[in-house]
Amino acid sequence: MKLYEYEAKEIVSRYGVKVPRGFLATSINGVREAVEKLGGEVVLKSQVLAGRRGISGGIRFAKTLKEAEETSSELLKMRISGKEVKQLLVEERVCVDKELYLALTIDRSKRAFAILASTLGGVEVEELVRRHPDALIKITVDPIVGPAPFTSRWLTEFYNLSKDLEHQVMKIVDSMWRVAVEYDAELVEFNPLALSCSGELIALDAKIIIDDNSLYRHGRLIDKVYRDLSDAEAIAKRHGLSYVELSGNIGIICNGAGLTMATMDLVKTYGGEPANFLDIGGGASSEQVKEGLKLLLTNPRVKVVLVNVFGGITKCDEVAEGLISAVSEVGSVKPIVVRLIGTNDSIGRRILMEKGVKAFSSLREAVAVAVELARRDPWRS
Amino acid sequence: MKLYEYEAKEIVSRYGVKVPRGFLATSINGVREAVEKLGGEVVLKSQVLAGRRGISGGIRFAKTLKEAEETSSELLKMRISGKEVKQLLVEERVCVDKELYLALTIDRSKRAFAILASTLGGVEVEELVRRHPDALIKITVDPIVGPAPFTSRWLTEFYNLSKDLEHQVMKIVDSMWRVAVEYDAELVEFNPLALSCSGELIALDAKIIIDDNSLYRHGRLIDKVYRDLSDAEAIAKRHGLSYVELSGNIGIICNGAGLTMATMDLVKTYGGEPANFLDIGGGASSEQVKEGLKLLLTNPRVKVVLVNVFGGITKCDEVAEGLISAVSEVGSVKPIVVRLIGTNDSIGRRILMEKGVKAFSSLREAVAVAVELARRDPWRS
Amino acid sequence: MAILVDEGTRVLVQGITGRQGAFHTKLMIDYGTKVVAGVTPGKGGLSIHGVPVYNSVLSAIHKHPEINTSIVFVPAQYSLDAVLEALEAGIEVVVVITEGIPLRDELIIVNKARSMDRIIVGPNTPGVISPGIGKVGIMPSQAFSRGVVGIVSRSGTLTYEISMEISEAGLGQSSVVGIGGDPVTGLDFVEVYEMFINDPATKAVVIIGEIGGDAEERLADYIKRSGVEKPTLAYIAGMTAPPGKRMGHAGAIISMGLGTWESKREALEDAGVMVFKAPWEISRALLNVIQG
Amino acid sequence: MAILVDEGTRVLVQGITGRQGAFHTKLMIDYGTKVVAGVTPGKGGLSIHGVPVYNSVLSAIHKHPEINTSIVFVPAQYSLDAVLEALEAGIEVVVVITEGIPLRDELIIVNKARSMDRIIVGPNTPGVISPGIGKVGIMPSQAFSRGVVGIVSRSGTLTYEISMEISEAGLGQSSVVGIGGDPVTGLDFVEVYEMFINDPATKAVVIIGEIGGDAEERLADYIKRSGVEKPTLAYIAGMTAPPGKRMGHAGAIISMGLGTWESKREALEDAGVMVFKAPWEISRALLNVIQG
Repeated sequence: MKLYEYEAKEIVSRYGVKVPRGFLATSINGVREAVEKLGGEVVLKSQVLAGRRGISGGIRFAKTLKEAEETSSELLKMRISGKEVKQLLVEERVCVDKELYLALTIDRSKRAFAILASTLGGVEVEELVRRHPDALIKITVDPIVGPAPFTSRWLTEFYNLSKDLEHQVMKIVDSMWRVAVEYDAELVEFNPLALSCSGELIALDAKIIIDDNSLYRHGRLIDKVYRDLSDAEAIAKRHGLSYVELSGNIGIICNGAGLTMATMDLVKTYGGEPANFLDIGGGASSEQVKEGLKLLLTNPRVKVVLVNVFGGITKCDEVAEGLISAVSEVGSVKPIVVRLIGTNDSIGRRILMEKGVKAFSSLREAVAVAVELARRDPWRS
Repeated sequence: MKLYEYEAKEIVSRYGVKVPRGFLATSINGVREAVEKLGGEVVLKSQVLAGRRGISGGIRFAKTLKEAEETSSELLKMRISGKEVKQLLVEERVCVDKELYLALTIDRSKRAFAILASTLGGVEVEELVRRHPDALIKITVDPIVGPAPFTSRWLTEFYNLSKDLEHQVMKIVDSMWRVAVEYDAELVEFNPLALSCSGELIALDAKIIIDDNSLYRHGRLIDKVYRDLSDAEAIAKRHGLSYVELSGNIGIICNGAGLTMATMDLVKTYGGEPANFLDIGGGASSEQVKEGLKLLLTNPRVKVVLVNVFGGITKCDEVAEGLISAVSEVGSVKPIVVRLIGTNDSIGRRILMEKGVKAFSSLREAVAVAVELARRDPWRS
Repeated sequence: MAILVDEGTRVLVQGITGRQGAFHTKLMIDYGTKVVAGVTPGKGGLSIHGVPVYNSVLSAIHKHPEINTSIVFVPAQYSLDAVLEALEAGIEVVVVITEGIPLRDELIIVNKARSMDRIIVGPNTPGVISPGIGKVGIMPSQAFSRGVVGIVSRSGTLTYEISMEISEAGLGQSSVVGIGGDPVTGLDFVEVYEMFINDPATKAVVIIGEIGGDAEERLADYIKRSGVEKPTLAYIAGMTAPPGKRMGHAGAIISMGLGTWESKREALEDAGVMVFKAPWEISRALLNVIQG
Repeated sequence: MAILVDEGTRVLVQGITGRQGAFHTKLMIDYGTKVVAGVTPGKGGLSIHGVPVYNSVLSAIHKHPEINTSIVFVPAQYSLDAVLEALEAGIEVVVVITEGIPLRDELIIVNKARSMDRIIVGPNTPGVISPGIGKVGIMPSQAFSRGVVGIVSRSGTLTYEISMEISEAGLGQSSVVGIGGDPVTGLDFVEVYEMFINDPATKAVVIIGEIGGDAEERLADYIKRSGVEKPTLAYIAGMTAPPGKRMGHAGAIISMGLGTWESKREALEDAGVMVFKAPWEISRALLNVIQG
C-alpha cells in the first residue's frame, strides 16, 4: 500500500528526517492559509498516488499568494493518471544546491534490504536503473545491525558530499531503516533528497510503500487500504479477488496469477486487448466467481468476457454456478467464452450447457473465439 | 563479569521475571529489619561471587527472627571459596512445587544464543551437563526474532507443565533474551526456576554474566569490574595483564594465553605446582613485565618464578629490563628462571647476564630447573 | 530418481487441523505420500485421516524421528513461528504453502534456512510433486504423470496447465517444483535447475516464469556461465502486465523498471533457452527435443 | 600449494594508520606479502610504508579491484563496522586480528560471513602465514619455514613455539592458521583441517588446541566420521587450568563442566589423533611420521 507524500513525510520527520515546512490543503482557502503561514515562495504539490506528478504538471511553484491561489484552483480540477487531485501539499520552497536519490528497498537476489542511492536525484527511478546504472550504488543492510556506520561513509563519498555531512547521512539512513522495520515498509524513498543551500539534507519528496501482507499488524494503516482504489478494485478486494484494470475490451477471469497473466498474454498474442487482470485465487466459491464476473459485466468497456479455469482446489461446478448467477443478476447479454478443465469439469460444463453456454476444454480455442467476438462490429453482430 | 544474585534479580525483575520478595542486608540489624518487613519464614543467602554456595552452607533458612539473627551472624563470619561473606540477601521463603533449570547462553558450535533447560532444577549445572544430558534440552534463539513462540511451547511440554503456564514461560524466556541483548550478557541463568505452590514461575536464584569485552558500552557496570578481584588480580587488570591465582608455589609469567597454559602444564608434568597463570599479552612493555613479576615476587606462596617468553611483537630486551627492575624494586632473593627466545633475545640475555641471571633458550631445561628449585627444602638450599 | 520429494520422504503437516491442512493431507495420502504426523498447537491427541496430531514439532519428531520434510499450512501470521520451529527441530525440507506472509518474516526464515543448509520451498507455492512417487503440495494429481521433464515454476495453475499438456504428450514429469510467487523465496530457479541438471531422470527442463524480480535473469546468467547442456524451455507470463501493478502474486510486479517480460525473454534466449509465447507450444517442442 | 594465503593473495589493511596496523603492514611487506591498500576513515590520501590509504573499503576496492583479502586492526568497538564493510565490499577472506570484540558483535559478523560464503579468520587471531609465500598476520616470520606440516591453532605464541621446533627439525610448514582465541570464531578447526586434507602440499596436520568450548571435540568427531588418513598430531594447552576461570583468551574457560583438557584429549585420541604433553614432542613425532 502506497502512502501519500504528506503521510510519508509526516512519518519520516517523526524519525528525524528533515522535510520542508508544509501544510495540507483541500481548498483554495486552505492553500491561502498555508501560504500565509509559510510566507515567501511556495511549492504546490498534488497529492495523488501516482507517479510522474512532476511531468504531468501536478507540482507547481508560486511566488505570490495570488499566483498560489490561481495555480491551486487549476490543480484542484486536474486528474493525474486518472486520479482526481483532491489534496495539495503546500510547502516552503527550499533553495537547493544538489539533488540526490536515496531509497531503502528489497534486493530480491540478496534476500535483504538494501540502500539504493544515485547522484542523479529528481530523475524517475526507472530511468535511473535503466539508463544510468553507473550512477547507482547499492548497499545491503544487515538485518540485525541495521545500516552500519560504513554505510554513511560510502554514501557521503559516493554523493561527493563533504565529510561533515556524514552524520546527517547516517541519521537519514538510520531513520529509513527504522521506518522500514516498524512500518513493514518495502520501500522508503527520497527523490530528490536535496542538499539545501544552507548545507542541510532535506527530503523534498518522500514515498513509502507498506508491505500489504503485513497490514494485519499495523492497525491504523489497515483502514487506508481502500481509500485509493477505484470502485471496482475495492469490490474485488473485499471479495478476496486480485483485480487490475487495463485498457482493452476483453474481460478476463482466471484462477491463479500465472494463468491469468498467461491468458491476458494469449489474448494479446491473438490480436485482442485484455480489459483487466482478475484472479479468483485457489478454491474460490461460486459467490466469489459471481462477484468477479459481475465486475466485468458491469464495466462498459468490456465487450467479451473470457473465463479460463484450471480446476484443482477450485471446483469447476462452483465456477459454473457463479457464472450463471452473475449473468442472471446483472441481466447482461455480453458474450462469455468459458474454458473449464480439471476438478468437476464435466459437471461444470453441463451446468453451463443447460443455460446455453458452451464451455471449451481447449485454451487455444477459447482465446481465439474470445478475440474474434471482441473484433466484431457491435452494430453488425 | 559476574553479577551478584541480588543484582541479577533486580535486573530480571525489571524485565518482568518474578523473584521472591527480599532485601539486602550487611549487618544483623539489616537482617532484622528485612525479616520484620517480610514476616514469616525467610531464606538467608550469602552474596558472594562463587559457585556451590548451597553446598558450602552459605544458604540457610530461618523460621523465626531469633533464628535469622543467629544464622546471619554465623554467615557474616563465613568465607565461601575464599571469599568473605559481607552481604546477605534476605528473602521470603517460597512454597515450591517443582524446581527447574533455565538458562540462556552461547552455543559455541552453533554460533548462537541458546536456551538451555532441564527438569532437574537446583542441581549444579556441571552435574546436569555431565550426568543427566537426557534431562537437558537446548533451543537456539534466532538473533533477529529472539525466542519465537514455539520456544515456550517446547519448554512447557518438556518441563511437563500445564498448558496455561505457556504464557508465563514465554514471558520469562523473552525477558532473558532482552536482558542478554541489552546487557551483553553471555549467561542469564535461573537455577532453580521454581513452580510455586500457587502456580507461579519464580526465579529462586538468578545469575548473570556480562561479556567483559562489551563493558565499554555499559557505563554503569564498568565500575564494578574491580570489586570482586583480589588485590593481586586488581593490580594485574590495571596493568593489562591476565592473571589467575592457583594453589602451587611456582610463579609463571609468559606472553600469550596458550604459551602460559602450556608452561603451567609442563611445570605440572615435571612434578611442580603452578602458583598462577600470568599472561603479559603481546608487545608488553618493560613496565608491564615489571609489575607482573612484582606480583609474583611479593606473593609469599611463590618460591620460584619461571619466565617463558617467545618474542615476536614482544621484545626480549624489554622483558629483561622489566625483570631486572622488578627484582631491584622488590629486593627479592627468590630464584627466577628465565627462558627467552625470539625478537632481540641475545640482547635480552646479555642484559640478564650482566645481573648474573642466566637465560635459557630451551623451554624444557627452564621448566626442569624451575621445578627442581621449587622442590628444594628452603632451610637447606 | 526425483528431486526434493522421493521414496524416502516422510512428511509432517504443520497446521493439519485447519481446513486446507486436513483436506490436502487426505489428498497427499491418497497420492501415496508418506504423511506420518501433523502438528497443531493445542490439538495434540487428535487424528486427521489416520495421521496423529501433536502439540509441537518437537513431540512429533520425538515420536517419528523419520520425519524429514514438512508442509506448512498455518495462517500467515503464525508462519514465521512454524517455520522456525521446523528448522530448529532439524527438518530438512520445509514446503511453505501459506500465502500472504509478511516480507520481513519471509526474509528471516529464508535466510535462516540457507545459513543452516536446509531447504525452504516457497512461501506461496503449490509445493513439489514427483509423479508416481509422492507429492508434498496442493497440486491436482491428475495433471501429472511420471516422466522425464523437470518443471520449475513461480506459478500454480499455469504449471498444472503446462504439465497436463506434457502429460498428454506422453512425456510426463520427473519432478515439478513451485518456487513460490512471493518476491523472496527459499529455493530459486538456479538452485532447482541445478538439481534437475544433476538428476539423471530429467531429460529436459521447463522454466515457468513471470514478470517481477530477476530470478529468470539470474537463471539465464547461471546457464550461460555454467554451460550446462540439458535442453531447457521456458514460458514467461506477464507480457501484457503494466508496470507498478502487482499481478496477483506479491512478486509479480515490474518495479523500478526491473523485471519486465522483455528483459527475461532476452536473457533466457541469450543463454540458449527456447522461450515460447503460448503454453501449448512447450509440449510440442519437448517432443522434438527429446524424441529428436 | 598453501591454504588461505597464496600467490594470488592481495591484501587490504583496515586500520592501517594505527600503531599495530602500520607496524605489521611493514612486516607483511618485508615478508613478501602483496599489501596493496589500506583504509582508515578520515585518513585517505596518506601513504603508509608506500601503501596508499583510503577513507573507505569502497574507494580502496574501486582503485584496487584485485584486493581479495583484508586484515583488520581496528579497535574492538569499530570492528563490527569494519568487518561488515569488508564483506559488503566483496572481500573473500577477512583476517580479524583485533582482540576484545564483544561476543554479540562476533556472532553477527561470523554468521554473516558464513551465510555469504566468505571466510573470517579470527577474531583474536595471529592470522595466517604460508611460509615463503606470504603472511596475513602478526606472527614473527623467523619461527616459520616453508615445508609440509599444516598447523591450525587457537593460540599465538604457543604456535610460534611449536612451529619453530618444526622448522628446526627441517620439516617446515605448508600454512599456519590461527583460528582465534575467542569463544566464537569464523573458521573452526574442522574447516581448516578440511582445507589441509585437500592440500597436497600438506603431509601432516598439527592441531594446537586449548581448554574451553568443543572445537577440538567437533574436530575429533569429524575425523572419526570422515575417516581421513593424513597423520594428525595434537597439543592441548590448559591441563592444569581450573574450571570457571578465563585463561587469557576469552574462549579458554571450562564452563558448565564442558571443554576440559581431559575431554579433548580423549576425543582426539579416540579419533586416532596422537596427543602430546609437551610441545617439543610434536616435532620429533612428526619426523617419525613423515620420514618413516
